[in-house]
Formats: sequence, C-alpha cells, structure tokens
Amino acid sequence: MSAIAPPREAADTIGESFQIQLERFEGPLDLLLHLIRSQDIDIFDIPIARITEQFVSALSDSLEVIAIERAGEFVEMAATLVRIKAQLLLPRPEQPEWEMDPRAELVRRLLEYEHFQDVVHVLQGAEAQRGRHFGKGFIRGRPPPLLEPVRLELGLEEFLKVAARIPEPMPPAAVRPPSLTVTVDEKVSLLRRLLDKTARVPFDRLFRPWGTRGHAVAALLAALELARQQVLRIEQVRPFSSIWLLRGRGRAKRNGTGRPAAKASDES
Amino acid sequence: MKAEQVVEATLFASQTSLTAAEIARADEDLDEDAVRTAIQSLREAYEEAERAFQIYQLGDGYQILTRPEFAPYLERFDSVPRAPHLSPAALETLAIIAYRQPIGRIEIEEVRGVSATSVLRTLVDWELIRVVARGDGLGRPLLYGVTQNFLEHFGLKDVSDLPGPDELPVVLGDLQATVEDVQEADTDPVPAAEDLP
Amino acid sequence: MKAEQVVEATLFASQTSLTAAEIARADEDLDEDAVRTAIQSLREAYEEAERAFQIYQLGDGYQILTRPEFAPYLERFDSVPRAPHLSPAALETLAIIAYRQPIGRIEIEEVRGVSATSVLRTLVDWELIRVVARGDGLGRPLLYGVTQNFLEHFGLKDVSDLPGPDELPVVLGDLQATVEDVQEADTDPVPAAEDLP
Repeated sequence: MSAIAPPREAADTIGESFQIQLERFEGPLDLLLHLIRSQDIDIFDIPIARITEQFVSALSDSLEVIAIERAGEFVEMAATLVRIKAQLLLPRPEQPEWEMDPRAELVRRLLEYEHFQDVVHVLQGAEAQRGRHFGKGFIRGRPPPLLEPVRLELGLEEFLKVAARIPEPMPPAAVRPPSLTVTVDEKVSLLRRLLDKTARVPFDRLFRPWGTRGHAVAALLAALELARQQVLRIEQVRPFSSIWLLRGRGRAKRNGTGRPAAKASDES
Repeated sequence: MKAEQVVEATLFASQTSLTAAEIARADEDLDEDAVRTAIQSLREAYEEAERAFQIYQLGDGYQILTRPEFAPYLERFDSVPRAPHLSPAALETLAIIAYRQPIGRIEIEEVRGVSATSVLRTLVDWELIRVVARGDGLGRPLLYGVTQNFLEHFGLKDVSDLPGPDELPVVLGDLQATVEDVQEADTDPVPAAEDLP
Repeated sequence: MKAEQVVEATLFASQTSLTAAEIARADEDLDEDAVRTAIQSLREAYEEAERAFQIYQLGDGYQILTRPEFAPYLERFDSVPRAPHLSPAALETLAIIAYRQPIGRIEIEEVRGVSATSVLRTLVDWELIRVVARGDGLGRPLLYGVTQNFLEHFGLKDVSDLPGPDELPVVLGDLQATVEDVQEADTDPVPAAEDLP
C-alpha cells in the first residue's frame, strides 16, 4: 500500500442496495464504522445480523478486485461478525451485563479506532497548516545551473590585488592613428642623423614609435641600404635578440643612396 | 554585537531548524537561555513590525518561516519539491504511534485491523518514526516512537501538542460532522502551527 | 496584505536573487515600481530596527542576506559549506576577463604567457565567466565576460562598480586599512556588499 495518496474522499452513498468499494477503506474496522455511522446506528447496540449481512455483501462484491492480503483481513472480520451473531442467538444468561455482551470487544475496538480517526483529522489539519509555512530556499528563483553553484572563498580585496598586477593592455587596434606612408629615403635620413649623434642605434628605434608595418619595412630597407654602403653594420648577438645598427667606415658620404647594390647585406 | 542580532543572523542563514544549543555555538557569549530569551524578543519584534515571517518552534528546533497567509503568493513561484501529504494509512499509523509510543507492530495492527509491515517500513525510511526500544515479549519486538522529523512535518513543538483524548471531537459524534471537518481542514486547517510560540 | 509584506515574504523564501519583475509576479497588484518602493521601505525598516539582515542589490536582482559583520559567527557552523579557493591562475584569468571583457583565449594567454584552456573551462563550469560574443578574427574566437554570479559573489551591481585600473592601488590601500580594523579579510566573504544602496 502506497504511503502517498490523495486525501480520502467521503464515503460512497449507502442505500438499501449499496455498492461499496472496499479498496476505499483502510481496513475492516474502517468499513464497519462506516456502516454503523452512516446508518445512524447506536454503536452500543449494533444490530449484528443486519451489519453482518451488509459487511459480507460488500466483501463478496469486491473480493475479486482486492489483494489477497487485504481480503484476508476483511474475511477475518466477517468471521468475527458471524461468530458474534451466533453467540447472540444463544439463550442469554441471567445477567445481561455489558461485559457479557458478545459485541463488547468489537465495540471497544471500533471506539478506539474511531478515536484514532479523530487524531488523523487533527494531523491532517496540522499537516495542511504546516504546508503553508515556507522556509528559506522555497522559491527556486533563477533557473538552477547545471552544476551546483560554487561558493568561493574569495574576497574583493584579494581579487583586486590580482587585478592590479595585470600589465597594462596594448592600445587596442581600433584607436591607433591611421598609419602614415613613409619612404625608405626618409628612414635613411633619420638613420644618418641618429648615427651622427650616437655610435649605436637600436633597430626598433626606427619604427617602434610609429608602430606600423610600413615604418618597419622602410626602416629595414634603409638599414640594408646603408649597410651596403658600409655606413653602418648590422649586429645581433643571437637569433631573435635585439638588432643593433653600428656606425660603419663609410660614414663620410652624406647624401648617397645612388650606388648600385653589390649584395643585399654584409651580415645578419 | 547584540545577542539578538547574532541569533537572528544564525536563524536567518539556516535552511533547517536549529536547537538552542546549536544556535549558541555562534558566539562564546551565548548560552541556551540567552538564545531562548533572544528568540522571544525577536518574535515580539517581528509580530509588532508585521514581518512576513516569524520564528517557529518545531520539535526542539527553531526556524524562521513565512507566515501562512503568504502561502498563496509564494505558491505562484517555481519551488523546490514540497513534502507530500501522507496517506490515510500512514496518518493512522502515525496517530497510533504518537499516542501510544513506544509501541510494537502487533499492537498497531490490533488497533488498525490491518497489517502494518509495509507502512512501518515507509515511515522509518522517511524518518517520521524510529525504533526507540525493544519489547520484553516473544522475539523482543521492535518498539517505535515518532521523531523530530515527525514534529517538523506537522509543525508541532511536542507530541503533547496533540489534543488529549478528552479534547478530541466527541468520539460518539456523528460521522458527517467529522467528514465536514476534514473537508474544511483543507481550506481552513486547525491553527496548530500558527500558535507555535 | 501590504505590498511590502508580499515582497518581504518572496525575497525571504527565495534561494537566489530576484529581479523586481520576478518579485512582481507574486501578486497582480504589484508592478516593478511598487516592488522597488517596497524594497526601499523594507531596507529603511531593517536599518532602523538593526536587523541582522538587509536587502542587497546584486546585478539586476535583489536578495535578503545577513549583514557581512555576522559572517564570523555564521562560519562557526559546519553546515555552512567551506568554499573552494580559486587557484592563482584562475584568479588572474578572472581579473583579466573582468577588466578586459569581452576577451578571447588568445589575448588572455598573451597577457598571462601560459595556456588558458583548462582554467577557462573551470571558470565557465563555476559560472564565473561565460561566452558573451564571438570575435571577428580567424575562426571567430569565443569571447568571454564575467557572469551575474561573479557580480553577486562580490556584491557588485555591475562590472563598472569595479575600481578602474588607476584607482586600484588607492582602493586596495583603503581596503587594507579597513581589513586591519576588522581583523580578517578572509572570513568576510562580501566586504563590499555593505556599501550597496
């Protein structure tokens, strides 16, 4: 028998030719009490013959549809009723005291059962009332995540400390000024001016401030050209390290880019 | 930090009921009596300020719950699964155990007139009852009693909250009246939980 | 039934933060403005009565939470699950995303100099970040941003509530001072929430 069930409905109508669905009753006492109360019978003076007949009739109507185990409980009660009925037919002893009444034990059980039915109603009321109180977490709120939400032991301060260590971002490409076209000659002049002032020029000094591919290409071509003219030497300590441009022997000539190239570069 | 505030924060943060002893663990300065005093004064403050929630005693625990009159509003939301209503068989068995505990299976079956084996197993599984002792009789039968969970399910402070035999509707009362009571109970149940101090 | 009480019952019963629109579903008579008005007046009532809880705005939602100063008491309970620490790698990645969102994996790896694949997966699983867009570049890379959950964790309404990179040293200095007053920063999971309106 399932422990979860909708609240029991009120009992069926009972008439002269009643039909009782046995499975609606918790057990034989429930059915018996129903027969007595629904017919306004005095429980202390149960007409056993009539009640027995009704009980057995209800039982035989439903015997095929109820489980064997439950049927046994009803059959046992039917046997008790029949026995009481027989006892009542026997000649009464002298003293008709209540204790001697063969119905007494059955009435005691019925009253006890009825008492607990009242408790059941109290419990149902309490259960319904309790069901109207809600604790924290009753409303689900936002759709639950696939995984259990992770609670972090992480303060804002700890988070901000980490954030403060993140290097500044490169300026995003979108806000870079449009690149200017630059000629190799302009880079040659720049390079010559720089080499007049200092013996060593870092190669990226020629294009990094502008940050565009055009400047880098022009600077590279200018450096190669001046290296060809031996105005400078290109040096790099190891692959991918910084490239340096060193003042060369042919620095005297100021304005020449004229001579044809003998080779692409001396070194590198 | 006032004791009341610490007790309030603790009750507020918990999704289950907490005993006075459990609440007192929040602070060395608290003991069970101080917790109970704080709860009483919080209850009065909530009552006076017409808060939508109140502190209720369930068994030996305390829990903040919404007041029943807000149930219709809250039921509009998607909610966590609620405790199911118990079947008549389960309620009957619980009623008998609550009034007669400790009590064994045989005695329960005598009162109900039907087998109690499977319903007892279910009630133990749901922690509404538990084995509290063993009887002296043949085979030392298991004796059952109701649990804290039982009190929480029905919103009771104690089994003694249940009406005594004399307070129950007259035993010889007319069945129809009782049936009406049950029907009414669904819409306007007995004010048991609301009366919880 | 006062609007305030319905809003209070709803906020109390909810597991998560709720938007004004969600709260308004409790009652036909409520609309978002009425909800916000009710929240404001509840906030004032809690403040005045020195309740141990308050209504906080987290992202676009509202939630009743215990005030942060009670965290040390609440952490004495085992029932409060201890949260996992984020690894330094996860934390750093989270910071990069918070300050640079929307940002793709490649850019994150450029800043951190190591692969971010697994740490991104963890952060997505924990709902601290999510895919917010796809980039224009080769293969239309996934771009990440922080989630509502991230904001709620830090008691922030919006990412713009985070101090700007230039303010960071100042803010951290202030926090450090506050933290020394309160003793321990680590025990206080939401130090910023108290400042929320």
